[in-house]
Amino acid sequence: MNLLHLEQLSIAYGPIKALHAINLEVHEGEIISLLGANGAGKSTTLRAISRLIPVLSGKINYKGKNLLEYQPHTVVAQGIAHVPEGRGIFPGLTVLQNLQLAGWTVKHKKQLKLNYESVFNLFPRLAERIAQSAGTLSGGEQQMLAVARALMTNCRLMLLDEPSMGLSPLLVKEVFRVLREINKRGTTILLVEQNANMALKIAHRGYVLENGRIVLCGSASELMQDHRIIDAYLGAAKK
Amino acid sequence: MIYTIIQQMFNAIQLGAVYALIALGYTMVYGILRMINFAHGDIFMCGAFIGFLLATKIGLPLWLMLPMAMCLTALLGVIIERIAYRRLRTAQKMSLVITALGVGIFLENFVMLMVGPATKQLPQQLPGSIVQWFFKYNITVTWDRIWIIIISLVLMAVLWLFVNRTLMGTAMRAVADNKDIVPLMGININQVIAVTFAVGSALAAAGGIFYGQSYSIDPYMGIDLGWKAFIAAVIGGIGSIEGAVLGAFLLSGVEIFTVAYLSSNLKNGISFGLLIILLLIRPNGIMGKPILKKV
Amino acid sequence: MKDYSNSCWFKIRFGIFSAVLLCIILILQELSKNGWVNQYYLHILTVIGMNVILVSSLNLVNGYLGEFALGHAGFMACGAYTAAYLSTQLDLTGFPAIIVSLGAAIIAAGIIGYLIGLAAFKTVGDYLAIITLGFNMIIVNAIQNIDSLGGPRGFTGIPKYTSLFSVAVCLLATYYIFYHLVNSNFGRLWVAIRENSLAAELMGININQVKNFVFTIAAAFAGLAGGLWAEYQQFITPRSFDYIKTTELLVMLYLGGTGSLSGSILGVTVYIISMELLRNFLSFNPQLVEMRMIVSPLILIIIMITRQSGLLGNREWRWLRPAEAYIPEENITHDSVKN
Amino acid sequence: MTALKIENLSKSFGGIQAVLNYNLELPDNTITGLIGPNGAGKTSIFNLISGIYRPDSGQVFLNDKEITHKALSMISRSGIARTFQNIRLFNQMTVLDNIKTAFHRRAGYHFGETILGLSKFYLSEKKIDRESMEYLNYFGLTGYKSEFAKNLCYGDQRRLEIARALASEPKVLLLDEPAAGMNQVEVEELIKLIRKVQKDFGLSILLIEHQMPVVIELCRSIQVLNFGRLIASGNPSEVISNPEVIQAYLGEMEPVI
Repeated sequence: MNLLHLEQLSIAYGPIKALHAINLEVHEGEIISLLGANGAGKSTTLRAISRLIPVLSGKINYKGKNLLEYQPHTVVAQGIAHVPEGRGIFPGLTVLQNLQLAGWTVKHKKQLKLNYESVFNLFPRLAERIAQSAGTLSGGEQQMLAVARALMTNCRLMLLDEPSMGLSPLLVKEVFRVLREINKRGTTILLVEQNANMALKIAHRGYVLENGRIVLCGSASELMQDHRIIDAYLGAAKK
Repeated sequence: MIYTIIQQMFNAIQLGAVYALIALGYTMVYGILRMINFAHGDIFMCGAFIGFLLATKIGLPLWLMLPMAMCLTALLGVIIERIAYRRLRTAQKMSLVITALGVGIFLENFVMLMVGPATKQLPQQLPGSIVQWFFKYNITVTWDRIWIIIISLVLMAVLWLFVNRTLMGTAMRAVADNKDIVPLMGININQVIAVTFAVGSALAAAGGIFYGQSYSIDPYMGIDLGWKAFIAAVIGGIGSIEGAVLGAFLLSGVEIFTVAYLSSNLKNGISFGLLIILLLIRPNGIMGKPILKKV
Repeated sequence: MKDYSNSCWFKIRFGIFSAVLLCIILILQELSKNGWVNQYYLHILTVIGMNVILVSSLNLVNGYLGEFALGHAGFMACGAYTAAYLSTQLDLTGFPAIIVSLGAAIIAAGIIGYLIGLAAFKTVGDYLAIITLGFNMIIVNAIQNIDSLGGPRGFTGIPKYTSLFSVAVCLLATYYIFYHLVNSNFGRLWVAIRENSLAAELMGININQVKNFVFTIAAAFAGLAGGLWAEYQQFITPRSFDYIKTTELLVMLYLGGTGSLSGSILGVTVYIISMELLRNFLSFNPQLVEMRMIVSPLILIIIMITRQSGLLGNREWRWLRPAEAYIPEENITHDSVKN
Repeated sequence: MTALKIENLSKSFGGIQAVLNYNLELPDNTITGLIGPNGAGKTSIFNLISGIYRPDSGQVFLNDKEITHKALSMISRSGIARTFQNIRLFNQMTVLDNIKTAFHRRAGYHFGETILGLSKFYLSEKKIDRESMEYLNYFGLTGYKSEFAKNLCYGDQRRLEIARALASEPKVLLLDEPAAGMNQVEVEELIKLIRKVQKDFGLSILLIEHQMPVVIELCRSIQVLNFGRLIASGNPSEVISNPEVIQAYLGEMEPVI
């Protein structure tokens, strides 16, 4: 089933066009990787979906609803959680308060309790540090907190912006393991990454953005073998 | 000698309570929007006059007048934010500050037109009788002052609980922490900001009414007291609730003792001197957190 | 191509303009003595002139440099009291008295501005606003406590030296200086700091030094305006130099638009004339006269919400723009850049 | 000759090691590339060299003179200019004035001459105008001289930033991702431009870039960073065949599950 569908989406920052009529589909239960170099428009795409930036033209459909009619905070209530680049936690608040805020849109106490349980089950480290202020967590823990917060919103679709950024290889592996686990529990994931290999390994399908255009898409295994992917990351000399 | 000092300290605490109630509004708005709400002193003045009108025209008793005036002033604060500030939230900061200055001047002149420039006296609604126990030691303390201090402290405590113990309070601190991320939690940031302005304005109204219990009120009083409260907020570390209260009592103490032992003419100079010295030594105030410079 | 012509271009135009303006003013002053021209109009023009000096000097700091300073009236007070004190104490009259008192006003305000700048520019942003405002209050408070300056009662008996003519001369001189400053390296550095202080610093600009320099100049010219003001009003009180005056200056500055000399002229003129018009227009009802007091902040708010750069933000009238850049001939080769 | 020499530079932010024991020798008249994944510490190194950050330890030498702990403005005066990842122009200034700011230390007139409007002021201004126009000519920006910098298109803004950096007559130029957000054609032009600039001005350039073709085309040697540490350096062909580099960029080349 088609969960999210971007049709001919264009976005501009002032006179500079960041996205040129891109099309993108996310099916229920998938992990989609959105790859591309710095400034290719990956983060822009995510920010457009969560309505943080205005759209020039095109459509964003989510479960048959037109997301363009929503505001950032009402998008969350629709079941879309956005884990922003650089984690975007509230460093001055405690871990628990970070999670509490993410539960803002969850109205049923019972559901909230279930969410806490599943989060702490997935991230036992966070349970240990519940009263610690989030700014004092390590980079990896902060990333976990950011993902945990997304889970607290009861999301069906999780948008992740470079979860591996600034993390050591071991932690990156850990993050990706957790993402796969979350996906298995039924959350669809749209993942923006520079770490192409890692991202494609857990993804079902992938898209490659270049200068605001989608230049490649296909199943993860196809993309993994596509020499253009390798070129994009290590240049022509790799051949 | 010691009794006069106690007497002065008592005066300082009463003035400090008023300063603190106003300073909290400054500090909350600054904490969230990084904006000095220059109109806040005038909101305080409006609160006092709303209380004055409720008490004289309708004849409400204090226990009814105070909450009503607080609600009406809160509404005023929210309306000001909605009309004048919201559109400028993403604009350059100077336009926001200038707009706030404009709102302040508008409120002063508007109230002046409505009630005239003459000073007014809020009707005495609290018992003005002298506390006998203190009088034994030659300290004149009236019951209304005691009540004012108690109610102010209760309001501050309620605010502290609200900010630190409720989800809305956490959301307010989250906006202060990282404004861009708040909508991603499903939180309506406009709502949080409106609540902040409402709470800040309500406290200022309480401050205005308490001020009016002991001093006369006039349409321009907001400028002077607003600045004093603002200094208090900065001294304490703007953005910090505990800091605002601490700064308010510190400033009122300095002022009262300057007037008592030096000269009333030096009052403003010394309080502003204190502000400047503190800012140069500790730019973030006593309780403030340093702001990281990001490249 | 034109060669050195545009070096004289501004000076010639400015010279002609000044001569014509001063002649007209002299004629007006003569006429007003006979009662043919209403004194009231000359008064309005004088007030406009003094405020233009104030606002455009504030513009250097708040507009060109982009720092939010809130204590400009304090420097005006320094100048006003220096001029007032000297003009009553010194054994001079007439022209020398004007020169000495105004010169001292400029220097006194400049020195105080420099010293305050040393402390104030340790901070930026909101804190700078607070700290400059604090110094404004301290200056006013200090004057209130000096008995020889009249204390809180004010300073009386200042001789009336300022006329529309002398204000016009000072204003023209101010503009001549400011025009050259903002179109020189100095002015470009200020704007560069405003636009991107990090990039400016990385071009080798010592930011604090430059900021303090601007601040000192602005204070000095505020002192000049203060001196003119004192010798015009003949009576000054500390209260007239507190933050209410600063706020009024800010309103005029932002009405006209920051970063523009033309904007300052326009802002002051529009503000003062509209205030006077409102006063006259509403004079049939004394209650309504006060209405203008709410109209002016409302105008300011509306301008800020709808048009954040004011009437003329960062734009100049044609005659205050520098000459077009000289375009080199085609034969310049790329190699010449290296040298 | 070594234009820029860096020894054991380290910097950490709140426990996170941004740069660790970084060493560099940038010879005269060469371009050296600095690559690595996001967050590897490349821009931090630029910030350390240009003085925006204070290093925890280590030294920076420019032409054998130590500049490590000098003030920001002094470092740039000693001959280092840089551009920024997110372009930092003086937006509300004209293109020409952007260049002219770089002349502030060789204006040729002082305060008195300025306020009096003496002819020396006008003549020097004219000279600055002419020299600035030469820079604009060189970068093909002459037509935009009276535009506000913010109104230029992205590629022109990048070029203007480089032009402004050059106008301050540096010996070492630090370029932070000059090709970011450019398309294929623009990138090719940029490569030509940087090469030409390097030759014409006799500069030593340190270049951060994500687009590998740019680095490979331009640089004689390349350094690769990961987690603040240097993991490889050498000429382009060595670097891109280095297994550690491949891993840092692409992750391990394991078969897909």
